[in-house]
Amino acid sequence: MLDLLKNILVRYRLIFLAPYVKGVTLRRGEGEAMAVLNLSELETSRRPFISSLLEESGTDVTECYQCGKCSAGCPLSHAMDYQPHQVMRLCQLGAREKVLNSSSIWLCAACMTCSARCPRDLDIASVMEALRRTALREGRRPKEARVSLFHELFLSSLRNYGRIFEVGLMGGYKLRSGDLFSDLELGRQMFMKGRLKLFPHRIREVGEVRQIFERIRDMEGNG
Amino acid sequence: MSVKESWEPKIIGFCCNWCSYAGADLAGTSRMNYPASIRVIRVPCSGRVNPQFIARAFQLGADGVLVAGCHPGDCHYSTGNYFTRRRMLLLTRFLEYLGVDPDRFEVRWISGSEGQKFADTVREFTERVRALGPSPKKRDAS
Amino acid sequence: MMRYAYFPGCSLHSTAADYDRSARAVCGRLGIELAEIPDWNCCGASSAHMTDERLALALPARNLAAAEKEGLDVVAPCAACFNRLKITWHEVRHGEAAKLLADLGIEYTGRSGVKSLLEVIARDYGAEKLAGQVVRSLEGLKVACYYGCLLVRPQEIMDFDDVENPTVMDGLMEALGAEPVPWSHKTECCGASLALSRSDLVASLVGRILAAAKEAGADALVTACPLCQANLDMRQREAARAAGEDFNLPVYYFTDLVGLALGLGPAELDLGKKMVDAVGPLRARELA
Amino acid sequence: MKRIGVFVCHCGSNIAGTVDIERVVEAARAMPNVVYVEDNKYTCSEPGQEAIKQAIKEHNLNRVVVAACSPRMHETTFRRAVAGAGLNPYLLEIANIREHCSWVHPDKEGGTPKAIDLVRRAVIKVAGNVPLDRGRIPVTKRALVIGGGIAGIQAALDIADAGHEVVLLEREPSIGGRMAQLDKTFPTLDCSACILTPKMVEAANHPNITLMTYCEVEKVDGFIGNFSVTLRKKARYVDMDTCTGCGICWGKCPGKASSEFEVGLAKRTAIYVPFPQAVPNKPVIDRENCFFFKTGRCKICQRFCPTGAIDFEQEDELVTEEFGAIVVATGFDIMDKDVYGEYGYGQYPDVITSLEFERLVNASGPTEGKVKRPSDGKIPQRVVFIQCVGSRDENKGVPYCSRICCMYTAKHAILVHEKIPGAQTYIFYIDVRAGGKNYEEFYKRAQSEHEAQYIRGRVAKIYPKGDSLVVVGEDTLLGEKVEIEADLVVLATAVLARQDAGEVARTLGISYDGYGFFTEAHAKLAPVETNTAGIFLAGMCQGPKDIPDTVAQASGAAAKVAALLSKEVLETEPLVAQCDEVKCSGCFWCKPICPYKAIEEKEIEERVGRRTVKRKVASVNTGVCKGCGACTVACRTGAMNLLGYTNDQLLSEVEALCL
Repeated sequence: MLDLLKNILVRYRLIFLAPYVKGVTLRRGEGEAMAVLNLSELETSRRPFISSLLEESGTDVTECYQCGKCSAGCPLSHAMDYQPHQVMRLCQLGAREKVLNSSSIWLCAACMTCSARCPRDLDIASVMEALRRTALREGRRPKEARVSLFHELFLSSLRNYGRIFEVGLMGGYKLRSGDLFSDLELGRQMFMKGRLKLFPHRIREVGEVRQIFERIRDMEGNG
Repeated sequence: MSVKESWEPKIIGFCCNWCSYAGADLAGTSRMNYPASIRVIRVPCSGRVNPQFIARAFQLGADGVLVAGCHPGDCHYSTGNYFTRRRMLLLTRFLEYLGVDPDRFEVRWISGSEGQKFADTVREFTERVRALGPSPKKRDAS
Repeated sequence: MMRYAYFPGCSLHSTAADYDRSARAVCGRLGIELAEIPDWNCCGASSAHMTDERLALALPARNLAAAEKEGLDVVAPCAACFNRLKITWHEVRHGEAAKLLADLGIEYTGRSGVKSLLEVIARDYGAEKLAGQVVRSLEGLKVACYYGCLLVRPQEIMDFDDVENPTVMDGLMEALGAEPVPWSHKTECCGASLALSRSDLVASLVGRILAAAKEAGADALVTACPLCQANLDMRQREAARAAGEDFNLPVYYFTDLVGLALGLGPAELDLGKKMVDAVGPLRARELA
Repeated sequence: MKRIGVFVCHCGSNIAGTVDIERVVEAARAMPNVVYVEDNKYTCSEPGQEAIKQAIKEHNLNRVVVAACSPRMHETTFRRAVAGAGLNPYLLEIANIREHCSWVHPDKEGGTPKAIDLVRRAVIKVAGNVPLDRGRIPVTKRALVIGGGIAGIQAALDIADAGHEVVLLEREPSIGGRMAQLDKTFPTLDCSACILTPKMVEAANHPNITLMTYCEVEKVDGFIGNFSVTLRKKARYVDMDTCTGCGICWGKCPGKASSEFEVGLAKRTAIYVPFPQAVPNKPVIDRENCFFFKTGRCKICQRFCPTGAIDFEQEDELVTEEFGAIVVATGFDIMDKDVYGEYGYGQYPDVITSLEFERLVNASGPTEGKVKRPSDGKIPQRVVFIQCVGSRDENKGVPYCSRICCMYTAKHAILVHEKIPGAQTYIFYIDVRAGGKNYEEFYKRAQSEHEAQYIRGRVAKIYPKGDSLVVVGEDTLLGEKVEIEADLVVLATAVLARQDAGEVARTLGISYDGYGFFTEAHAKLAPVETNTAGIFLAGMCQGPKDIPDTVAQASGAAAKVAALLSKEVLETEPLVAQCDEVKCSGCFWCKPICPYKAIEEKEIEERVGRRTVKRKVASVNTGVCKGCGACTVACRTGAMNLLGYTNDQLLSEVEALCL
């Protein structure tokens, strides 16, 4: 059944919907036109890309020697389309399209195990972060749409109330992600145990928090 | 052409025998052109350069002084250039006190294989000194 | 009298209200005064951190500024909040965040420091001193201390404990008479930031952690983080289903066990809210 | 009266093409003390040199300036020419008007005035030159080799074969070093002991070699050809002359300690020889673990010794000996495995280092060559090797490559496959570096004939599960995480400089790098020399290397020593520092700045008024000074000077150029 669904998505070029369909995960390259990675075409954009990552993460990706210790220790590498060391490799090659559209940058849980163990002392977690921000700035449709949707809703809850209103966040997330039916039982139990607070608490000076958001948005607008 | 542009500064260079002097030689054997502003004094090691020599050069109207030695860690005498580095840093501050623009003074590490770097250094440094104009001593005299 | 500015964080005001209660009860008993930061706001958690660097510094800073005004160090019971607050402190003290804060009109100089509640109880109050207060030894209770990622990493900033094998909580448990088991997954990630969006992945991570604790012979897990607790506790059933084995491991906050040893009861510590029965096993051992 | 002659060279058109020689000659005539000027087509040629000699005689010149190419090119040539005319060779200066002038300033208007300046500089400087003589120092025809591993043994044998006396010094009770601990050697799988022990015996029996084991260097004075070395002979509590090495004592000794030779995998007694093939095969008593020294009771060894060789009264002894040259061959350390938390901080007994593995697989090792794992003695069926543990790791280890691990790990995989039927080996690597003769072939054999499974990637974590170890790594070629349930894990931990390398370097007055490896005088062209004349390097103490390279370097160092010791006297360069004792205030600021420890404190007597007072002044050992001049700048009173580059001369050069 799921296979059939997947085939349809691939066949009719609807793979962008895949992240919204629970149970369907596309492996690397699936549904993409398989083309040879032409390195000469990446030459002009490679340096600027590497420098921008250096500036944003403080890490020079060219120093990575591809030992794979990051991937071996990463709790989520098995779910990623590119392993963390492959993300680093794509960065080295300047393959920004592939890396910015990867699921890996969204599945990274920022646990920082990779950075703690890297033999070249590189902060891989920061590179992931820089890639996420770059992807957002460029308005890309994240491959792990549900992950970025969650972050978006989280921040909007924060902006509205100054704190996180978990029930509202969960509800909003469920509606917008279409992931309506998972965790229903868990939700019921939590409710029964009194672990859900049904009404939001808005902090007194929520204006201050909103101001922070706005000023930072202005800063970003100005570069 | 203004007077300032046509004027050729006089720069005294102290080069250690093992690296920078050899680098300057290599610039020669490779026929690299650079301004005739520099006159090199050979010393065994940049660590031999007493700040007095530099002060004296400025006192006598040199427009610039360049000290060049082996790269840190490559000193023929193993540690000499580390002392140079520290000493020359102090001197830079002292020059200000003497009324000499520290920009007229430069310390560079140039190895025996860096003929190009020697030529580039002389070219850049000459331009910098040219921009600063003749040494105050000379201006006073004229 | 030890006095701290208390930053409970959003979780402790909703899904982890039990942690808030247990933390306050224990601190009350130990004479540690928690002055809740007035009108605090959410630290931004991983969502801010993952998407906007400046936001990730500015949001915690507003709270730190409030504490600094009172001249108090901040204590955070939640590992995620602690991580964000401490990184902000570090960036102000040693990085370039001061300018950003100035631009935003937030007055925080880094004078007020940041601590986790675990640190405050295990180190500032002291495990040894605590051992003297124990009225009900937890002897025979084998616990797997789970630290997760955010307490210890990045090591050079958190400056908290060994990054591969932290032992603060183990020492604290020993002081209560419990037996901390050596185990392999102390600092493996539970995937908290994906808790809602990729619960399938989280269940598999949780499954591995629980299996490792079971393998090591633990009767229960102990955490110092509401997100870890929530994942390990609430996703336990899902993880068990996927793994095909029943774990049945209650997941306590470290304050729960400190409270028990100090003679507090399950109701005072709000132990009834856990998904996996946390009171029954204690009763069976006559610890509650 | 100074009479200076100036010789301006055309160098064909090399100089004459862009420098107006005539104008230079004219200008030179007007310079102070110049009495004669001439120009030549090629001054360095035979006729050119003759012309200089003739002019010296005809015009009674006592100083010479040659304006030609770089002094680095022909200074020696012209010094010889000047000497040929009976003048001291150091009364010559060169004006470099080719490399520094004609070749870089193509227009005559720029080049010519500069050439004149350069000639003036030389003329002014040469006026200050004084005759200098090369010193002659005698040579003590004896060498000291520090370190009795394969490097030291090889160097000692080669020097001894060249006919010179050698003292081979070793701080452990036996020579043999690291190589004695190894089982087989790559890429031939020779048994290490089989090829090493004959050399150990040869060294012990060689008529020109004196073996001094259980000894350390305490102090080094002197300089090339004339080192005076104080050695500490540590108390063995066993008389070497009467002991026959029968072994009864260590059979009876009740004291126990962890065996250094077996890397802690076995125990030894308190009176012990480190290993059965030890040379000399005579024991020492380890004071710290001896019951008698701890409790005042026991002396069982003394009671049973048939020759009465045990002597509890022995004490450390200091002896001073003279040597002409020193070879440093102090070897290396291995990084501890307890640095890595993710690999269990050394707490998992079945995670071992490669050196431990060497002992486990060795027939004379603690398991008699049966590969049994330390925890329960089980024969492991699945062995995982991890390379680059500590090497190439800037985070927790060292950035460099240890050079030997790729090959010995391949060797280990072969040995496992040979010794344990059906065993499977896995090797995690980042790059396989097999750049030696027959190395790549050896690596291939490990894979094809011995079924070693190579996995490109690092291991992130090892954790115990039941009685095995789960190894979690990445197969970077596959892009997937892999897990292996291993029975034994072997870590190829990094090669490190000896922990006390810095101390040794300071004692010897040689330099060492940031890792603690001793620095060679030149990375390419002087790889066995140090910056201190007369001291040479061999083996791992200079940097990671395998046995063939170590032996080659040891023979190289030996050749240098043999050449040095074959001379009756050494000539020294006269351009050295000199202290004006009258000006010297005795502050000794010059002392620490000298990289060669050439400055000594000397007591002089001085008359002050009517009294004679004693005071200390600096004195330069001209045999050691290399003439860098660092001391001259450190000197606050101007007492220190550098011959050939005196303060006055350098100031006069500055003045000459600023005219």
